[in-house]
Amino acid sequence: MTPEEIKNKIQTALPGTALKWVRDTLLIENPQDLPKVANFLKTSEEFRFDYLSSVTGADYLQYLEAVYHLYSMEKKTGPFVLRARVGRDQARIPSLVPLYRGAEYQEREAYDTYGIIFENHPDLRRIFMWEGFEGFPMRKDYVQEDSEILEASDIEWLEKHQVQVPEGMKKRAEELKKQGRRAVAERPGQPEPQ
Amino acid sequence: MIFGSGVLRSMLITLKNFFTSYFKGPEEGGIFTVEYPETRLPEKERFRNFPFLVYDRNPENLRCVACDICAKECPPKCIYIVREFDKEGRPLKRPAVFDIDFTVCMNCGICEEACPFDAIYMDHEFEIAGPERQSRLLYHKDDLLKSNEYFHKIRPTDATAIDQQRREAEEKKKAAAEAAAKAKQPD
Amino acid sequence: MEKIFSARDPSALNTETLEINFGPQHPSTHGVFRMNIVCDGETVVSLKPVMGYLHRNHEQIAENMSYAASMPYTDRLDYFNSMSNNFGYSLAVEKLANIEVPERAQYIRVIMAELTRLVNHVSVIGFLLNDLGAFFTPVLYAFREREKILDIFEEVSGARMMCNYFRFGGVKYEIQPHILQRIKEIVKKFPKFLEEFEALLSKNEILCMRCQNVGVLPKELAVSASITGPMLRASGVDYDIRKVDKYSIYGRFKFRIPLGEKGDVYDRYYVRILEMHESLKILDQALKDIPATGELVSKKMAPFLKSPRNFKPPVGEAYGRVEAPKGELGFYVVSDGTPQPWRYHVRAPSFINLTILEDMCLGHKIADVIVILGSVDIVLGEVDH
Amino acid sequence: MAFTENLSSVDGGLKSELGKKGIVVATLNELYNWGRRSSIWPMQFGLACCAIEMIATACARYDIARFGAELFRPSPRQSDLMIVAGTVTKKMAPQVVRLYNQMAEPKYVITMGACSIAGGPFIDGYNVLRGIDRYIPIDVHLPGCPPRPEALLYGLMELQRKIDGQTIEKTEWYQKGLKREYPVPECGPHGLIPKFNPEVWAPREVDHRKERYGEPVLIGKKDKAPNLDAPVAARPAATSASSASQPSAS
Repeated sequence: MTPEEIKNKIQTALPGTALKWVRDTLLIENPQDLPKVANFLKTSEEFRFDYLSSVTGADYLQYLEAVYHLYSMEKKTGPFVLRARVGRDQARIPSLVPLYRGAEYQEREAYDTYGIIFENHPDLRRIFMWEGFEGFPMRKDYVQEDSEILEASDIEWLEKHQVQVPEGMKKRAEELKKQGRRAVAERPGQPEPQ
Repeated sequence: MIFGSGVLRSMLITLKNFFTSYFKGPEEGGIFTVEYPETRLPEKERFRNFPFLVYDRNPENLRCVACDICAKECPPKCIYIVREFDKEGRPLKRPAVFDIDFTVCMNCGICEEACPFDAIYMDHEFEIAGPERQSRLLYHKDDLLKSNEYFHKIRPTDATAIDQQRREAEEKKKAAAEAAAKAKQPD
Repeated sequence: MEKIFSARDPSALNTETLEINFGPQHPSTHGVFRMNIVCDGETVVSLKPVMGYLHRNHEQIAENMSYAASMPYTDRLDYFNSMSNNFGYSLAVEKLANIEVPERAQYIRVIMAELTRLVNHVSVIGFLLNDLGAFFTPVLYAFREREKILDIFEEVSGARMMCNYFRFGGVKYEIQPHILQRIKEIVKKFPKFLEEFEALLSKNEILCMRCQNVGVLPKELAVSASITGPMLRASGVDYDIRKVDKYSIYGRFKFRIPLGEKGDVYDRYYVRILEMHESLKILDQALKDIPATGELVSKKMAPFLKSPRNFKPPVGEAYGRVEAPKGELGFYVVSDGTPQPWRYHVRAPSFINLTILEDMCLGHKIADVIVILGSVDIVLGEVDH
Repeated sequence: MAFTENLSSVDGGLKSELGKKGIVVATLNELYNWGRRSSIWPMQFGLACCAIEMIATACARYDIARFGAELFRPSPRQSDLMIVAGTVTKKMAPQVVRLYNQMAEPKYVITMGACSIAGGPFIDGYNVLRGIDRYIPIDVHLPGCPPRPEALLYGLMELQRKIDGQTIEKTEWYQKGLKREYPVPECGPHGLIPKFNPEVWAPREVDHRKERYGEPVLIGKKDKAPNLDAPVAARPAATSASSASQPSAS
């Protein structure tokens, strides 16, 4: 079956869905259509994509993307790749957990690392990082902390626990606090030697 | 079958193993323990642990030319090289500083693969441990230097092949130089 | 006195569920895995896995280094089977850059991957039996065999566990005839060990009672929850990527796929034993057919062995998957034409196999949770990647 | 064993002479250290890859029982030695420190593998702690990724050597007021709070890695996304045109 035929089939079954081929994959232009399309692919006699192999997020700077790899265990065909794109600020994609249980942890992972919110997910919490962690570390604009410079909150905590803190470290933390900055990891100022 | 015969059977097998392990060699599934500090397993030639630097003849004559390729290819970035400069500030083909942080090194062997000058190889030495981390486990150039003979000792096949290659390359170079000199002479 | 009387009347008894925090430091969780279990008496009412205690940011690190430099990191994903992890990753990149693999390298890859399967299954069964109360004896037997195979790995690749042996378009080192001979010997002797290992506990009444009808995973749920590997096949679904995709040269070998009937812990245990027999068959055929000489790395990729940073696949994406011992191991790689991948994602089998842990454990006693977890066969490096 | 250092005032010759006659002369210190060094019970506590090598060390081939250290205790209360075998992540670090606090005196720590010493290959990860020695004192560092089982035995011998050097009068755990417990860090919004315990650890004065590559190498992330939507021009060339030229030495 050529891609065009598959696309036509989906569009005749589900009128009103905007689809587009990206390489060999099917981009669903309105993410809200995703469960509809997936449901069609899963239940239709022709495709029977009953096995959701992988769900993953990706950051393309202008937008975030969720990529789904579908296979058919019954017909032993695949992969059929779906993708949905959302803006960075309102990253909301309907969850596929009601259709595929296997999406549960993978969607949580995509939420944890990319901040894509999956609507109707039964239990959307961070999976790898702890609750209270700020930021989404796999996004390309995430900045890591500098782990060797103590900050004001560290000093405060250490003093609460009666730990002696050297004066130099205290001074540095105060300076940072005055400037209103965090101690973040930066590349060195000068270029790499040689 | 009587209930409990399976349990008995398991116990018989363990008992059999218990006794046979005394009388059989390691190949038949018998005595297997290597009493480490006294006896050792035969060293595998390709075994890789931490990198070392090879020198020919004397430590002054090391193969490394401070090209920085291994440092750039190193996946966890544990190699730091600073090139040596002579008094006039011209760069020399040797490192002034060559540090490898053994607390970061992951023993992958990519430095060995990437080095175009056959200068860095993976060592067999694994008895490295100590209470001090910051001074003891940051290896400097002097700690890393080992002779070509040592390399021959631990990895004879590789070392011989590499020596052969180097000799051929040198001869080629010589021949090319001679040819160039000859080509110049008629002028 | 009043208290005792009321306690004897169960209806008057004020009962509460008990919440148990299980892990992350616990000898039976196979690493730093944690579960929040709610119990009614000893029966599990709810179970929530908590992971991330070994989240080592493999994806983030891989997105910031060259393609070849991620290879040693894949070893550390599922640290029992570094060879099959390498296999999956190299398949993905080969697909991305359209690289052919020479014949001899293909055979070596299959041999290594199947040896890894033996290592994994034998140690997993050892740990499972350990969890069941057969304290350490099966592990000792399993590790005895494992050490023999690890010796081969060490001789071939240079490291016992973190082999870093595969390269894009081939493998790193030549495999000498005497090593092939030793692999042949191991393959010849392995069935005898397997027989003994199987006889050790397979028919043991205590084992049967604790494993049969425990943690049943129905077929439909297994498919919908994306379960793969021996777990899926124990539930009776005939799906093995070696047969379906016929990746590498698996299409040439004759082997069968063992299937379970019920999908309980015993089936999962037994499917693994049967799979080892099939692996031995593949090894037998591969060792017979392997060409005596041939190039190890395809010509196209040979220059990049020396300078991995110059390897720049064209813009595009690829998803490569292999049948790792734990299930489907997939690598999703997006290239932007630079030496570093733009996106690198691991589809870790044991991470996704944990999805239905709660469903399998509900209604069982708390001691069965450990057995069920053992039969899922998780490795935390892969779960948390 | 050969490496046992003789610390008593009785000279070695006389001692071996007496030993032949069946008289064992030992100072209290020797007896005390001998007892402790031959029964180091490690905690059954694996974090990652190195834990498998730890298990392999306990198994038949390497047999850690020859050193009296085969009794892996699942509880920190009953163990003398914590082998930190594997990557310590920021999420796990508080638990590791808590386990250390729960251990009874005398207690020792071996960091096994590069990850637990300094973060190892995963040093740049956002969730990876750069060495457990930021929060607790370490007795033996054992590099390798992972160290061979023999290397773990070597590390254990190193620890035994350390124990042999201790004397009963000066041991810390008989001193009054000793409390070798360290505050347990908390998980904050960007990482652990505090980032390290200045009483135990201080940053390196000269950190080449940081100078050279910046804090994590990862920060210089790309600013141009690939455009997958663009049509593919026929079959793309497999690799870029730039061939692997032999780098020059200059």
